[in-house]
Amino acid sequence: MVPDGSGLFWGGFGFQRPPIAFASELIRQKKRNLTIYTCGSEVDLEILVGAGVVPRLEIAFVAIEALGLANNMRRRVAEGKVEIEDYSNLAMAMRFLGGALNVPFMPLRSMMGTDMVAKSRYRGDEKLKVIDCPFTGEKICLVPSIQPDFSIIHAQRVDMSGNAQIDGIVGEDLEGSRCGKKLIILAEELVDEEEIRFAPEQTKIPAMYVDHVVITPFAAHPMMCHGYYDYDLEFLQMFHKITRKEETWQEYLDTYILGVENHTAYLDKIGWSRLNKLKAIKPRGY
Amino acid sequence: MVPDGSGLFWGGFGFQRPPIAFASELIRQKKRNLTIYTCGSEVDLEILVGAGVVPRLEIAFVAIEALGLANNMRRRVAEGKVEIEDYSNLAMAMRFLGGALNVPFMPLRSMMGTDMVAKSRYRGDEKLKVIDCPFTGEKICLVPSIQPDFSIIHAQRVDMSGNAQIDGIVGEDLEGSRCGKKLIILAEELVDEEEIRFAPEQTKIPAMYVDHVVITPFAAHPMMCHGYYDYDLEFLQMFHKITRKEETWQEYLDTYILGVENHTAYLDKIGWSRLNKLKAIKPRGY
Amino acid sequence: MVEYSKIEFLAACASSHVRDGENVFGGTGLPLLAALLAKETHARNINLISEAGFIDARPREVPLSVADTRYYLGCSASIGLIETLGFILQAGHVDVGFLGAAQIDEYGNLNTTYIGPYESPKVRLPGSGGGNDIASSAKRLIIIMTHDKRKFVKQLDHLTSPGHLEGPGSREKWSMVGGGPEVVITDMCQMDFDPKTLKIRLMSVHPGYTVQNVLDNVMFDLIIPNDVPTTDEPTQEQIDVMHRLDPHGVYLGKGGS
Amino acid sequence: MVEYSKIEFLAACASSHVRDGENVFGGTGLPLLAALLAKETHARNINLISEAGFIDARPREVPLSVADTRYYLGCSASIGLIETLGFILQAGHVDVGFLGAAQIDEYGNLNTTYIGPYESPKVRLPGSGGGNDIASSAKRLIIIMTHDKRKFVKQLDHLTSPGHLEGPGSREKWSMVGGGPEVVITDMCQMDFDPKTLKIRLMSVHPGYTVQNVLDNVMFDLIIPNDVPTTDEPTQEQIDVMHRLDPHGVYLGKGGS
Repeated sequence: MVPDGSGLFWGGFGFQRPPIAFASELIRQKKRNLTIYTCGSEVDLEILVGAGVVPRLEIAFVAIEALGLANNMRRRVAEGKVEIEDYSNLAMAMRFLGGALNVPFMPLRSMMGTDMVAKSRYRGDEKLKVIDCPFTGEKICLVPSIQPDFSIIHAQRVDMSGNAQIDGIVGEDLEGSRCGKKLIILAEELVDEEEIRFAPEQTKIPAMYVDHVVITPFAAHPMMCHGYYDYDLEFLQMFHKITRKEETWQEYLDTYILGVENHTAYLDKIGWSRLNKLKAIKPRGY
Repeated sequence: MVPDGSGLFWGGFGFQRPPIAFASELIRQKKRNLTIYTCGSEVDLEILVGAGVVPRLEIAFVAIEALGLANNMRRRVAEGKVEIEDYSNLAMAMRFLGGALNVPFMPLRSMMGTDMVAKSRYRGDEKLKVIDCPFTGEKICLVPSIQPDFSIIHAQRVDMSGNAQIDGIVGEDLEGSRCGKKLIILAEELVDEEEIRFAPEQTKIPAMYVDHVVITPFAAHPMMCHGYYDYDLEFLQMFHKITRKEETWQEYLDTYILGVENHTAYLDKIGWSRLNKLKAIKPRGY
Repeated sequence: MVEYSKIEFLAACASSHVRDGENVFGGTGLPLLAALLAKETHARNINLISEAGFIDARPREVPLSVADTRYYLGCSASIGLIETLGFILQAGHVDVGFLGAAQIDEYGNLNTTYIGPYESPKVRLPGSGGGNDIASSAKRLIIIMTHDKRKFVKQLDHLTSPGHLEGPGSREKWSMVGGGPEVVITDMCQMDFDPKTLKIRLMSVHPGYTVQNVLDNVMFDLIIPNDVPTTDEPTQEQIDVMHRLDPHGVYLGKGGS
Repeated sequence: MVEYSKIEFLAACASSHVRDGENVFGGTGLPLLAALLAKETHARNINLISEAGFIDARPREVPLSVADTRYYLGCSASIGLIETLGFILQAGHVDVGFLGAAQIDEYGNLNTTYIGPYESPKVRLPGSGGGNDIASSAKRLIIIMTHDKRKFVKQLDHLTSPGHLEGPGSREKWSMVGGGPEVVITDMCQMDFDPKTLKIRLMSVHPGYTVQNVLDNVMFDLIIPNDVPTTDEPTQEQIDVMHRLDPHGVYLGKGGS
């Protein structure tokens, strides 16, 4: 569905709702030359760049937050195999907002005075522009809007027509879901249309934007999905450790991604007793 | 609290959650020279301009929608006592968004090619600017952000610290509540903090933005408040009819606004049996 | 024979231009009645959007306001104005928008703001509201008006919402997202636009009216094709649905037919 | 005597700079621990904000991510990034932001992106995340770092987040919303900024360290005032609270103290 060379808005934020199952599937399908646009992602970017699927990214952040640096990314950048065009989180969020609004740029007050303005990896003059405000005369930074080929979003639930509800924080997924030319939703569960229409305010993504829906339980494992499951800290620590070396990362890649047929097989390999222990307790949501 | 000459973002949209009780109070306090910023308002603007409180407005719309033209506004404009700087709904919403984001302008694709660009009532060059996009070269319209002295918002419920929840549509109130230098909330009811924190996603306005809260049941009468009460169609039709002539409008002003001490006295005058009949039926919300 | 009022004819005629499955901007008044009528008859799967924030709305009674809670019940999403006018409309997702106007010129440009000179207006009208945004960005625009010589003018008192502006190339000059007006429906006739000049052209005349009636009520040179058919009449089903949607006759006028 | 690790000292020291009632940007890691510690001790009414969208958060356990659901429980609002970084931070509502960095220069400018030349970086670090936004727009910035000569450099490999840039007038030139860095806290000392030159100045030295220790671990000319006091030690309450907040020692390191 996603041709080589496509640009993708990548949903989720930090440990919350990253579409990791989708990243693994892109790897299994041997996609190449994808460009990723997101504020920040973690395990998903690690496996995508580790597997050679993504040579270019326009992002603000990559690491496993509290656990430490993104080792695969660090290696691939040092090898010259991955290029990152650096923005701040607000800059990326504004680029998605501009894309969703279908205007060519958005103004912001960050980034000025730093190397994020002075240096560009590959966009050159099209990375951003610092202008004198035509109303106030002050300096203001314009960042170009993004309308990528696809937006990939992980939501808690959808109905048959594609209305998707997200609980908990949304990060930049509202804007991100609307900026792509096509929108693919990974949802933890399919619910009745009545349930959606009973709480229309939770429908963060109306069906009219949605092109494809994939029902994918535990799509974020080893990360979390608010109200559905917690992160798998032990697995995450193991993952972070094995990515320190190319050999152990390649073993992981062969075992947990290429070595399984699909996401269901991955979950079977992780083991359902382990997964069930991660299930969220109400009302705390993790 | 609101000094003469202030600028006010005016919340609510159409028949939904207009802060009419606040408008009446401004009239009773004989405020003068206020400027109103809003997408569109109806009964509230009619009484404000009718009573001579508001000589300037930057708005997109004024009428009683299905019922017809805004008669008081029509008269005051013809008399030269009220000036309106015209924008479109999206333009006004973007101006509030820009104010909330604290950037000096926002880009949009509407208004170009029309008299809304060619003509200005009093802002002149500062009404908007049509520029060549520095990224794409296409024409784009920049509208100046607004950060008025006050934002006036009508919400369903607040807690003691000021967290305000709005049910149903929000119109441009999210952006509008954040763009003002001070924020005043009119709420239908005060609820326990626990209730707010149990459903944090409904907290459309966190307490950190809120300066003053007034608990004001039926603050929107004769308009509606989602989940609380319907509009009072009979009263509304009467109101629309009496505004056709200056004499009958002045009678209304004396009777229902100046002739009552405060909002509670207004509600007493309307009559509680009448008000109770307007109360919303669950789950339909009106 | 079906009995109907002028207003009912107008609403039924307008509703026939909505196609099933489309994203439709509803508004209030006659346009909303037309959209709801379409949804209840030949276009059940339209996605009815209210600019105030309701998406895929299914109101059981006709709302009096774009923000009326009647729009909420059964809608699939309830968001805000930036969503509907920005993310949806400006991004090019709206197939059909409806607009009315106090004045229209031969290119379908609309005035909903002032009658009289801008400097000292005689009548303040509602203003743009979302009208300019809809006219700028909806793929197709359906204009509904009551027919009156003073409304079909050579020169607008104020250009609020763009039709085809000054003709071919005008909308492109401003990189407009939408395609501009497609049809103008009045209680007398239907009009479309000549593809070459983008000027208004007579399309069909309603039963009981002649081409001459129309010409007598237009202050510019209306293009008249050789063949001007008679507009189809509403069906009894359409009339019944309208009466059910507007039981108090707010839009249809007291007395209904 | 209170026993504590270097990390615990650092967190306790950082938390003392948070004042009650402030709007605080939390993040994760040590800064978050410091903010949570403040909230549990002397600054109970701070409004803890996570850039991912949580407002007035009251996590019972320390979140591992700015988007961790642990931030949700008991928060008063859960919105999105445009809200926190745009409406709140960029609009000037954040009193204190915390940042760490791999490199800092004498004006408090920070590098969190690359070690080595931009054209062929040796180490890719996390990047800005919200760091640049926080450094640009928070009223005060508290910088937390472990002390190491290679981190306190004359010339950054990459300027990710603005400190005082090139000194007086620099932030004004870019109309920056926030006031820039106020204090830099390491496991060795506290530093503030000379109001005239906006260059880093030694403020206090932690117990067990000397001024010379600090000078040996800084690659630029650090301003040394005549009087350099010793930093206050953490209290037992602070240590206990930290252990309760991070029972698994994710931030404090295995073993706690």
